[in-house]
Amino acid sequence: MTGPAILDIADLAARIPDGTRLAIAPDYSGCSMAVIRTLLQRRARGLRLVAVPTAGFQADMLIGAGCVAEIEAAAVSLGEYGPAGRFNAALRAGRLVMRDATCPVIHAGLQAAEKGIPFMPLRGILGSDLVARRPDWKVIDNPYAQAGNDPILLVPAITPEIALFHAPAADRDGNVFIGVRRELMLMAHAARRTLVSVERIVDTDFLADEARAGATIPALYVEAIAQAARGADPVGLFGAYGPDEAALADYAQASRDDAAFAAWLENIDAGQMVSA
Amino acid sequence: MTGPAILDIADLAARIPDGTRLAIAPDYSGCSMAVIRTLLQRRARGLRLVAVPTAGFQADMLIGAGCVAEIEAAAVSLGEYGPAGRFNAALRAGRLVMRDATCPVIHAGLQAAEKGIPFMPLRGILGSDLVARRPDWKVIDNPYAQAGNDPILLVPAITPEIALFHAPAADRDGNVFIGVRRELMLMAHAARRTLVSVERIVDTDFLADEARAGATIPALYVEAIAQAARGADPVGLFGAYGPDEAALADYAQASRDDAAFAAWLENIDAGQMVSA
Amino acid sequence: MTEGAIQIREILIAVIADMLDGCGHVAVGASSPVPGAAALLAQARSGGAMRVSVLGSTRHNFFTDGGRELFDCAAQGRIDAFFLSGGQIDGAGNINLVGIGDPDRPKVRFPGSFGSAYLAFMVPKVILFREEHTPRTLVEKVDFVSAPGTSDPGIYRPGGPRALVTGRAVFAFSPDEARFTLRSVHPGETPETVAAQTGFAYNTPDTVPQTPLPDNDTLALMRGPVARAVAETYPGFAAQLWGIAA
Amino acid sequence: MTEGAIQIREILIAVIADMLDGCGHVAVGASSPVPGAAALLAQARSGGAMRVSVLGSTRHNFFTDGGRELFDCAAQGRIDAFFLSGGQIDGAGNINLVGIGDPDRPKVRFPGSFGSAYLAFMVPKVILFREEHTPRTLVEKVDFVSAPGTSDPGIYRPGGPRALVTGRAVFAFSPDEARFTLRSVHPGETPETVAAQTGFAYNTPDTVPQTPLPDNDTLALMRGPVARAVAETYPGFAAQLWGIAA
Repeated sequence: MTGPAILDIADLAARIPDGTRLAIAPDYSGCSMAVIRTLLQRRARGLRLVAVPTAGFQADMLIGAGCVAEIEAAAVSLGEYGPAGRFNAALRAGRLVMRDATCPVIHAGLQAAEKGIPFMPLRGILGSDLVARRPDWKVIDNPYAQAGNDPILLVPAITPEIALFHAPAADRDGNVFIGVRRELMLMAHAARRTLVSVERIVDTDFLADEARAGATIPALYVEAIAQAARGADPVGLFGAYGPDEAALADYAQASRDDAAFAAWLENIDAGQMVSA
Repeated sequence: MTGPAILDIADLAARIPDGTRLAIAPDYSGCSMAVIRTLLQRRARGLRLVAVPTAGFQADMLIGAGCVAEIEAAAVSLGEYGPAGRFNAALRAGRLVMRDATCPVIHAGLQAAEKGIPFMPLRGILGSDLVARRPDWKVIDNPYAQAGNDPILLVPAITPEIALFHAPAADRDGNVFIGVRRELMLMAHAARRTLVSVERIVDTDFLADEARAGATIPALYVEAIAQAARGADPVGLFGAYGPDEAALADYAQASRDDAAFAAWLENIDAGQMVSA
Repeated sequence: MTEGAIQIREILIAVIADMLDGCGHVAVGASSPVPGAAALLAQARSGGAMRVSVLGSTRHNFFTDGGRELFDCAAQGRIDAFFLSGGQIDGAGNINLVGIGDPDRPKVRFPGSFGSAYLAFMVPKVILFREEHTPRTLVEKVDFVSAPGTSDPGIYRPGGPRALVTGRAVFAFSPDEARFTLRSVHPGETPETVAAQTGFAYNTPDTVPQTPLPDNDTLALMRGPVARAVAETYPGFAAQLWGIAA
Repeated sequence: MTEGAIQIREILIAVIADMLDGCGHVAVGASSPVPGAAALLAQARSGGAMRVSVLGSTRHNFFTDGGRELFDCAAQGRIDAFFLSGGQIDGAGNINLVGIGDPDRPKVRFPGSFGSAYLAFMVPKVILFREEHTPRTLVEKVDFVSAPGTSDPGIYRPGGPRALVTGRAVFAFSPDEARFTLRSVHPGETPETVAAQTGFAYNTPDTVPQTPLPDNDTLALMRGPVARAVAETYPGFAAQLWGIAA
């Protein structure tokens, strides 16, 4: 049957309109840096990012280039490379809407979208100031309480318009192997559309491979794929290659200063790698 | 670190007390027929089965031998082999409590247990007579409705005391490979204890195997395993061997008649294979 | 293979396949060989545009997230058509898969509701299929509603029954009316013989055509590549209908 | 390796490891090398009874169900101990990972709450860890509560903070009192120097011992096999503390 379209990176990125509610993978999972670079060059506008469940370099770069109107995340940080400088600067300047969450809420919201239900209950969280700042989170009395009141939090479904990530491989039918990075499957199930860049496209049918089938996103959920060798540079890709530590440290440095970031972005515009 | 106990089948079965709320796999997934045979020989009593989400031969055999007080299932049937004769007979005689469900409710209930939440909402189902017969299912107004009333069903968490299934392989650390049969992982996450029989125990570390890790239940969730070659006979095991059609047809025949079933059970007591 | 007389099940397969044209993803339950064959026929005609998921099949099963995925997938709106049957089906489109009499001590017990109570709500085009067309199976009112045919306007329901195909006839279902309309009768039947075997009331237009027979192209496709694909998943059925092995 | 002077971080590792003895499963967040090293030390002493999950590690990560599994696993009661930190920690055990000032235009922005608002409820033994022990980090009241230290009696809360370990001292936390008690001070500190650097009020017993130094067996274990295991996951940290490479 007809599988996902196989495009080049530019055409894959072109399928992401300005204003998209875009789910992106965390730095340790599969980040499609190749597509992010194209969005940076285009100066995409008004993106509403959903970090699954935290964001790092991708989000900071896009925020710095003015591509992001809003981000929902449990945290935005460059991890061991320090604070996310552009994120922090944009927040301090009031140029970015931050919808602070906590990791399990984002997972549960995506699971609600995956199941087609409007909300999901979650234990914990009550008494956190997060709740007061999220009018879309509601507290009800647990209808299953044995005795007395038992308040419980409800969180709404999170249905990204597009899920974007990078994976080690797709097969010719467009099935995408993700290994243990199951949040990528959740993203694909929850989002209305899924765009994936991959290191390579192989002839093996992953769904017919007894070992790999269980760790494969079926093509059914994938709208289009593009091949991009080292497409997760510089953050690295699980099971394939590690982070480019020098490039990440350079970026972290640039992110903390307007002029340094502007210079970094000029290099991107000039066609340098994201890591440049 | 200390992994799951590695036992023989008799000791694995001995860990299932009478009265256990026991989750079992459907016929097309991994049925631990080797353990079921031991439970039959023991004449286990008062089991409260949870079919994930439907049941077939395992349940019918246990019901016939008087091992089952109650079963929650979306269906009990021998599939292409016809009605589940012992199940039907026990129901007609009023000897069995049937908690009729529908497939997604059982999956959602197990997911609620997996997430440690007391309930899960589900769309659909309203207006089915199932709802009237399940006081543990509740209807509330969707707190996220845009306008007007929007009734939605809540179903309670299903937390089996023990999940029992058969899988193709475990490694020496007790990690269990399940391929695409992801409902087995859901069972292991949801149940308080998980007992698994496997075709073979191998030296490969599944969690270190990039291809298989994503389709492996970590030992963390597994209390004990036992090796049982062809342990899913006669229903068969995904990726390993098919059903023993003659044995299944024979059982289906026996299930529809008290005397024939008694003779079948005598063979089990005499140490015959389940398929005898 | 195309020379043999047209069999009734081939008519059923062809008429159901016609209903599926244009669907992007058709799912078929285990042990549903006629709908399964119809889906594979429609797929063969779709020029690669249709995906068919056959539960219980290894080759035609694209799910990798366990038993829940079919239901989640339907709730996401990614399944366009599905098939349901019933021990009883009534004139309001309700189906009964539980039994007859007090469910705690049933006179007749059916297997159970499976996913019907959910998929009947979620899948836009639910086709009810029951070969046995008698007053025993098509009843005025089911003894137990596994899945209701229609819901009140306030109930979230993107899908529902749209047609009923039996061994005698084809009905369309109107959710607004909660009522069937006879659309065609199979060879050997008339509106009157169908009415005599139907336990529920339904609309009968002034003229009721005969169910169309598959044309030669369809027959050739069905008896050729489709039969071979069917045999992989339903070997007994394919052997009986077309005398071919998997 | 056992001959060198005992370093402050080795004391922290040892004192945290003592708190973990008896746990069946300890989880450690990414970028938490001191708690990670403590967990690996406790595991090495456990005779194989303790499982340690280090997020972000390939070797010490047993999760196969995606990002949600850590949280689900905690909610199932399968994680006995976890570590949380905070840009601010206050005397009621509240932690702030969000920032200072109006969150919409913060004066100081921290990364965000991560999973703290959840794990602080679910994990029975939450150990708060922050090396910087100053009135800036240990405040009377946090500007933003990412995770509350305690909850009303009616709130489902199987877990919560039980201790706070800093670069100067060890505190126990009483959820009933919603208050810390000073348990020991590290070498070079006194109850008075600790009090001067702490922005919140807490209980001080009449006698406050010095935090115990790791004994020779513990040091040998820490600087040998544990250091090598730590180096696999936190290479920079292991190189800096023990001068060894992965």
